[in-house]
Amino acid sequence: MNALDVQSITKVFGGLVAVSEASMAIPDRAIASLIGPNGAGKTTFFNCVSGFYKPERGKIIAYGRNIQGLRTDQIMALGIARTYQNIHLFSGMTVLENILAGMHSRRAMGPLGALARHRSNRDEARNVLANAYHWLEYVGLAGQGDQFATNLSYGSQRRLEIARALASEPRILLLDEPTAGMNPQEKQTMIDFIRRLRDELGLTIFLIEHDMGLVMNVSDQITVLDYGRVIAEGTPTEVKNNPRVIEAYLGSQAEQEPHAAEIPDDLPQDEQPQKETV
Amino acid sequence: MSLLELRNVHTFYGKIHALKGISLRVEEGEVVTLIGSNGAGKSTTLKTISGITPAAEGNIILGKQEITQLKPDQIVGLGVIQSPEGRRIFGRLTVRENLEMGAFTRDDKAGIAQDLEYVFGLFPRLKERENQHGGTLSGGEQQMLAMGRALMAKPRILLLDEPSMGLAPLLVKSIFEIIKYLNEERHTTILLVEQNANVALQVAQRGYVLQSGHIIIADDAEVLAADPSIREAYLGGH
Amino acid sequence: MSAVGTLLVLAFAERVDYVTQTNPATFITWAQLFSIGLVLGGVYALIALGYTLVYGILFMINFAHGEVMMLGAYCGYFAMQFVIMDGQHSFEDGAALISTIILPLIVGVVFLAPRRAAATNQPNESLQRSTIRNFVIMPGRFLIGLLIGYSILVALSNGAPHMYLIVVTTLGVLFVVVCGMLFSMLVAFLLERTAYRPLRKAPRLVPLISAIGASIFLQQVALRIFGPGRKAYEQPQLLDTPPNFFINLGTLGVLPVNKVGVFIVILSILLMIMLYIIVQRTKIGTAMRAVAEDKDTAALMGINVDRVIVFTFLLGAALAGAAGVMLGLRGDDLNARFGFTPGLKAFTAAVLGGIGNIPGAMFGGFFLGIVESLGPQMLGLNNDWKNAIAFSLLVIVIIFRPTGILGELTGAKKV
Amino acid sequence: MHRKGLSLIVLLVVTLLAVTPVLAAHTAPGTSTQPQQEEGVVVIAPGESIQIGLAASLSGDVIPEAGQDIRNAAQLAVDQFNEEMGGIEGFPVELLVEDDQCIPEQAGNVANLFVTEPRLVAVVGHMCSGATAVAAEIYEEARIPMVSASATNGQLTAAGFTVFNRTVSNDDVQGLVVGRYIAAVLEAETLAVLHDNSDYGRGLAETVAAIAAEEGVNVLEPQAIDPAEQDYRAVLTVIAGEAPDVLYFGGYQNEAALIVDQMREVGMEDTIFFSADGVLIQQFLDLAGDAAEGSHLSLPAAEVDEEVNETFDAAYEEAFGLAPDELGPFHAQSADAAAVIIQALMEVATLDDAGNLVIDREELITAIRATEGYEGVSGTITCNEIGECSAARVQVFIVEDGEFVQLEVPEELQMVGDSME
Amino acid sequence: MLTLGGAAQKAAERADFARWRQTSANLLKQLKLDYPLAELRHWTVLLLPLFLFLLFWSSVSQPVSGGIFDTLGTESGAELHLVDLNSTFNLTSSSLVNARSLQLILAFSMVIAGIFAVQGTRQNFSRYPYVLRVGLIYLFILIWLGVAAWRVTLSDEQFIAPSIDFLGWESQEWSIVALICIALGMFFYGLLSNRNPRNFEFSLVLIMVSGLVMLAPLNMDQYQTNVSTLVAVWIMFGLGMNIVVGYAGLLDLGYVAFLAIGAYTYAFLSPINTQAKLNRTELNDLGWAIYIGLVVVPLVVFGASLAWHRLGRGNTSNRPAATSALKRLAPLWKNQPPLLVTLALIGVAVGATFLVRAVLEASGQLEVWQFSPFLVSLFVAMFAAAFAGFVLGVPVLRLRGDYLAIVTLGFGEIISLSLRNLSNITGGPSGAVRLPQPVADDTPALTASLAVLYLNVVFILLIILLANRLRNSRIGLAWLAMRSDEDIAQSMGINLVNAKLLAFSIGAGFAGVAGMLLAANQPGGIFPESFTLQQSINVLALVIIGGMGSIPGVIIGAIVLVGLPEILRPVQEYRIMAFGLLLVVTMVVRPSGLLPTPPPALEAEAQNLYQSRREE
Repeated sequence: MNALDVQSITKVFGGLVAVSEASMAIPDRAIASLIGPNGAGKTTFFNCVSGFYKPERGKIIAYGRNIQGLRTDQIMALGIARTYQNIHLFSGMTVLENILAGMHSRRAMGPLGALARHRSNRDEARNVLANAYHWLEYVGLAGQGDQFATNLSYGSQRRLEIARALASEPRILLLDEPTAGMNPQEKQTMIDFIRRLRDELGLTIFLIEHDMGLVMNVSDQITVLDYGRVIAEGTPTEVKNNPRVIEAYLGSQAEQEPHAAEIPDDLPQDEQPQKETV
Repeated sequence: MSLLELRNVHTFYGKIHALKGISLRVEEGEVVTLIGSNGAGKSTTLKTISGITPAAEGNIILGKQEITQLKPDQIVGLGVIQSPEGRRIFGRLTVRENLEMGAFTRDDKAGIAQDLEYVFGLFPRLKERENQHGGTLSGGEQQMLAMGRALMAKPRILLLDEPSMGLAPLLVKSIFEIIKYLNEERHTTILLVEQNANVALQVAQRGYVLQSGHIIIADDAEVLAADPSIREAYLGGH
Repeated sequence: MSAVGTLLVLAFAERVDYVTQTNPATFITWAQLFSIGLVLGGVYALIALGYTLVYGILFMINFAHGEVMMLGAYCGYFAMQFVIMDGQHSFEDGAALISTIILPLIVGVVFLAPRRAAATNQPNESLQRSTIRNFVIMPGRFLIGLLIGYSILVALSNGAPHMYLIVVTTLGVLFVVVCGMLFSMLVAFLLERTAYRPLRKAPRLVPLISAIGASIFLQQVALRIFGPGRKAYEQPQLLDTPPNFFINLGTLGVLPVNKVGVFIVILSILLMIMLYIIVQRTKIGTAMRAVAEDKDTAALMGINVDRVIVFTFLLGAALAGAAGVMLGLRGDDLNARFGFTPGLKAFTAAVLGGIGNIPGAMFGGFFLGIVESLGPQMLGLNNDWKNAIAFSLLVIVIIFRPTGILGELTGAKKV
Repeated sequence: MHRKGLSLIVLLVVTLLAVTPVLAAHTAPGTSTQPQQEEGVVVIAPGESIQIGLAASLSGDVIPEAGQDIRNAAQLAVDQFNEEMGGIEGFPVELLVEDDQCIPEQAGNVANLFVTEPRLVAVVGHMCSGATAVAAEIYEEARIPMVSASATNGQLTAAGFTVFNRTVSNDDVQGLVVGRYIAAVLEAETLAVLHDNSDYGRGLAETVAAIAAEEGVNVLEPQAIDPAEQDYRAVLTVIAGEAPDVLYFGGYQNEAALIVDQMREVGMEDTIFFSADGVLIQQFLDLAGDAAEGSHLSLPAAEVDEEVNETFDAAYEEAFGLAPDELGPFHAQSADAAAVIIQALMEVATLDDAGNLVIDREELITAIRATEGYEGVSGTITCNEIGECSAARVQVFIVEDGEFVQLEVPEELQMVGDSME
Repeated sequence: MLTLGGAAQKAAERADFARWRQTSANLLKQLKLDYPLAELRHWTVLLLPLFLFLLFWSSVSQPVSGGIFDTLGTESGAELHLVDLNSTFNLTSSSLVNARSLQLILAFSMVIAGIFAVQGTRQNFSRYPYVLRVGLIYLFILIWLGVAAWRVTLSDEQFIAPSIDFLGWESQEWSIVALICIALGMFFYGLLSNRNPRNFEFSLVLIMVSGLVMLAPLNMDQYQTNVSTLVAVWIMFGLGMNIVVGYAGLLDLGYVAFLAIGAYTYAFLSPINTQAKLNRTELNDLGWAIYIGLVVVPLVVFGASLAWHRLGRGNTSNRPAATSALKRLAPLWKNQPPLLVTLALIGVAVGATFLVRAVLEASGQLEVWQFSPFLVSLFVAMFAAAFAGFVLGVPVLRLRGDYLAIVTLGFGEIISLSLRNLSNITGGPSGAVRLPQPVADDTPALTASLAVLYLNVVFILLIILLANRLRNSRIGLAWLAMRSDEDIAQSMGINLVNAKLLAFSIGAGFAGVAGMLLAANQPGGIFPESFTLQQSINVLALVIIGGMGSIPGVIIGAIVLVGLPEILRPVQEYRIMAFGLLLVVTMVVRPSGLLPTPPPALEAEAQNLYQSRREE
């Protein structure tokens, strides 16, 4: 069974088609990558899968279950966790508390239990705390558990975000640019870490990445998105040699450069939704 | 004497040490590019120069003047104009108003009118959409608007943050064409931050490579473009 | 959700129908109530604009806005007393005296204006030369303006005494309004400086509490300085005479119209138009909108964000001051608590229209005023429930349109 | 080692300190110079003053001006007494003023504060009925008599407090007579009733409405206005549609002035405005101006001695720089409340052998209840068995040429007997 | 004025505290003073409440007469040496601060210092010998018990008479029972705390501070007690608001509605007072109805379903762990016995309730007790307010930030207007008057207010315990995450609907308890003036001033907000002005509140648990 099966989803913002008829399938325990130029609709695609956006058309099936139209918390409870391109940690909470918050959907303690602290609740609290420490250690943040999450360094914040996602015991992990801002050594560590996640925890990993080197290195499968459409899918070698990919993502060098004032009228629509000022 | 010089600049976001001692300089009439991966500190460098995230340590010198402690509007008043990442045009203002905001620090009405015509000449599509709200423009048009807005300020030095972001290759070409034109014909000094290092190194004379808040390599653009390790890391490895 | 909404609307319509069937008020009563609501709404709208302007730019509820209005109204009161003192216990005489200064001044300034604009349009002329030329010519032009203004007054007083009275009263009242506006602006300036600016980067609720403290403080200061007794504006003859004037609506009846009310509605609409022009047409207005949208980018344009914020506060305060003076002119008595209720209602109106949205605040103000005055009668309820009706409406509107009537609906979530 | 030792020493010191609260209390002999206090008796040493408390809203949301008026008047009465009589047996009377903001919790605080003052013998106040109800329970327990100048709610005296008295009239009495007056003298066919939703206004208005309806007048449903607002045109317009002959308003002068003004705007020139003692002050005339002409106002009082009144007004103006009528309506009642307390104090206070002034609390409570025929500023004051000290007669005034002119009230309308209970 | 804020800011910028601290620390190190000074500072913080207590206990604001001091003096046989603050500080009645306020300040400072002391304790004190640890803790326990017992033996009049007198016990008997309970509790606490030497210092300070706080009211006069009670009520109210605003980040400007609901519930359930305008007979019937509807029926329904479930009749399918509270309750609803059985059970329960009432009525007990025993009112008030919170929560789920604030403000105003206008139910502006206090009728005033104060303290402790548990539980973390970012919180599996509704109803429930205690403390009655927008604003200010989400902050906030105006009484008419100014200054100087608490440090415990689990 495929871990994730996305069947021709379309997401439109206003008049802009951000994701158009995109389909892909990720086998169980695979590492899949989604690449494409900046703003090709990758994050929108992720947001559709994790339930932030409701696609206008199409189906999203995770482990045989249709998750399209579910709320984000329901999707998370079904075992799809994610990280974010711009780190979104819970400020005002410690590192450990962030991880604990990630375990929310795996805990049963209700408000009455919290008030009464019956034995089962205490046991749960202990288990959860021990588990949280496990994840803290797993991502190498042991010793920093009582700090405010926002006081961590950039790389540590990224790792904490992953720990928070892992704490929810997911089956599919979506990573949005996990190596952004890292130097090559750190990137290498991250690659190893991602592999470890797959091998040790048996996770299916789906990531967005810019760094081609990393992508080619780590992925079992690559999907290329351009203007919201899937233009290529396959193994790293296949994708690397796909002429459409080279043209769209890497930019063709040989093309004649038009003069600025003569920009053609049929400008492709930009996919980026307007930033909301709330 | 360089037009803009950064000496050992440190910047913090909260407790995150984003710039760990950046030193760079931009000469009059040059195009200098900063390349590096996401989160390396490229945009932060530009924000620090503009005073949005003031430097905690170090000096920023414009010509002979120290501008480290100045407020953003004062720095803009001195001709350091930034076109921020992601365009950041004012979505609820019309195209014309956006351009007028670019000329906020200027008082000469005639000069502004002249420059407006010049920008419209450069980007005829903006002229067509003069009274549309900025938010309704397409990505490419927004980028044109952002650049036009920066030009309206008559920059001594133009800081461009990822002008190619989210644009089709064709548009990227034309945007860089304009950058080249500005530099060659209008003698505008440009500090260019770009992820698409390939293209950036083509227009730039010199380049700096940033990594985790440090400058790791500084050299001429051709040298950088030819460097195999750079190619491996930032130019897509082909 | 929408089904519930439809049901509510239907129930409301049914109730209104029932009430009008069983208790048929005349058309004139409805019209009168409507006009009362309109006047009230004008004042609410003006105050609401202050809330909305500040909110739009700082995302902060300026709880002390009502007190700013109250202090403006007090200043207007003293200005009025000053005019009356000038005229030896007669507002009209005082206004005439003041007019002899103001009108020529206005005309004089108007005469100055075109020349200055022209100077900048001549690029060849050096700045220095134009300044010198202006310096030489200005007093002359100004004097001519003064003379013309004065002669207009004299001509009016001899030729058209009624017109003269109108002009003089208008100028006198405008003087009072402007005094109120200026004082409100001063208060708002001090407030922004001391209570809000240090908290610009603090969590959102902190300036709110600071504003509440400032509101309590200003109220108590007013109580100490102006005393606990109430003060009523002396109304100018022209606006005061109770038989107002009447509009004959033929078979429908005769609608009495309150002159002060007409004055308030006209002035508030004029002020709103002025605000609209400032915000939409001027450079600083555009800068305001830019800052409201994106402070960092606005700063990159060379806009001094602090200065724009202060300007916004001043603009809101000016409108509040005007509103305060208008309330005084309408016959309300001043006291230290004077600003609280209109402030709260105006805030409600601003939210009703969609806070941060200028047309929303105007619409919300008028809407709330009209609902308050028509609501109890329409639903056949006691006046006891007037505010409950207004607040229920607010609650219902916000529940069905979570960002107010004219507010933009928040779209996709930001991730 | 060093660290441990130091910590241990500190810890021992703590232990010693912990024992001290008990020890400390038993060491030195007392130095108190105060006379021994006995149960139920206030003993005041020579040189000290007798304290009378006064609680009113001085800074709150609720009409602080009326509170300041009450404060001023009582202060004046006390000062005058001290000046003229030199105090009680040479002991000066002191007024202890506290602000209760008319909030019940604050009133509780103030009452408890007064209760703990050992030299405080009686209280003028409280101002608002709600605050008074809360405070009265506390004074009842502490046996401190109170005389309110402004708490008019009928329930207060009906509740059976032994310490509560008031120099202001019960709403029920006034409402009864006014209701009859409107029916019989004004011969109103339709009566509209408006109140400010305060304890005072609502009670009064509802009583008037009930009595008038009994007398056969067509009474419209009572409507409330919000005194925090100043625009009552809408409700007046609705009332104008019914063309009532009389508009009765229960409330205070500020709102009344606005109402008479706005009545003209909505075309109710022919309707008679009728209100009560809360409006019967100069400030109403000042604020309303011409619009007040023809208004009827009731006052629960016996014949007022004009001379006493004028003297008082002059003294007030001299002391505080403003006429008493400028602030609120209850100054006369307040001065009388203070005077009634002082009167009773003079009766019960005795000197003991040591030259201390002794006041028996129970005696004072009885003495205040027994006040009879005291000629006060607000008229002759006689307290009845439930603590109503103002006269149970009602006068009616009309505003003519900017002055209050008394009208005759037919004797059969007064019928005081059945007004109580 | 103009540059006040600016100047403060500039001063803070210029003062390079970090550098000063560094320099002075180095200097101290050189002088070898750093350790002793740190130790001194540490112990000063811990002992400050004790010093303040001593000063407070040995001070008196007025001439020694009557009340506690009288008996204190005569019983001990020696005259007391009390610090007469008036003469010590040379205060006259006209000076700005009078002794009573000074004493109140002392009492409040003691509470605040106690908070700092408890927070300032260090862990890991195993270096003290066992005997010393045990000795010190039991010494403290003995001292406090001794003082308390001494108070009991003094006189029945002077000691508190706990509330519920329907058992016919005299207050002395109650006192002894209470004392035994406290003694046992403390004994076991001492036993437990000695098991873990790491917590020794904490236990010591906790016992010391709780002893101080419990004994301090005995030195208060009636006014100070009353003010303290009001502060206590506001602490409870603030703790409720703290859940809604501080934890869940939902800005509620109509929060006073729940206080009103709690207070008026107490009034509804109170004994008939024939003199009051409103007909309490009817209201008492309403009270019975509320009691049956809110307490009896749900208990029967849940009890029945639980029993049915246990009997194995119902659907026993495994319920998923990751569902909402409501859904986990759902099986209980679903597993009902047949409808008729349920109805019959309800009928029996209701019948039994009425039977009890009839018996009480017949035996004449109802005259005194009148169904409204304090504890029943307490539960009904809590449930009624929580239910109101739930009902308010449902429509506003979609709203955020200021729109939520304004809608709740609207709700608050509507409730407040209803209190005024529905005069045949609430008594309108005349209020619901003459409520019973939860003490025997003939209790002296000071004793009664002391009893109410102690009652409030007990409820505060209970609510703090509950709030603290909530804070550290799954739901508390969900609230905090929601406050930080709603969308991300939801994507972390948190059901926003549940979290919001829970925050609203639990917060409202706490406020209901506060309101009920407010009414119980005020025998004069409750009035609409106590439930206006101003109070909602005050309670919000309380939470913000103390520090969002901080329980000690709430206590300090309540002291500042309710105590400060009282302390400022000597400045008379300027007190509210001073209060407003202080509000601004506080916010400008300390924008994060007076006492923001750091989140709990969990890592050490987590590590232990993790390691011990791995070893298994």
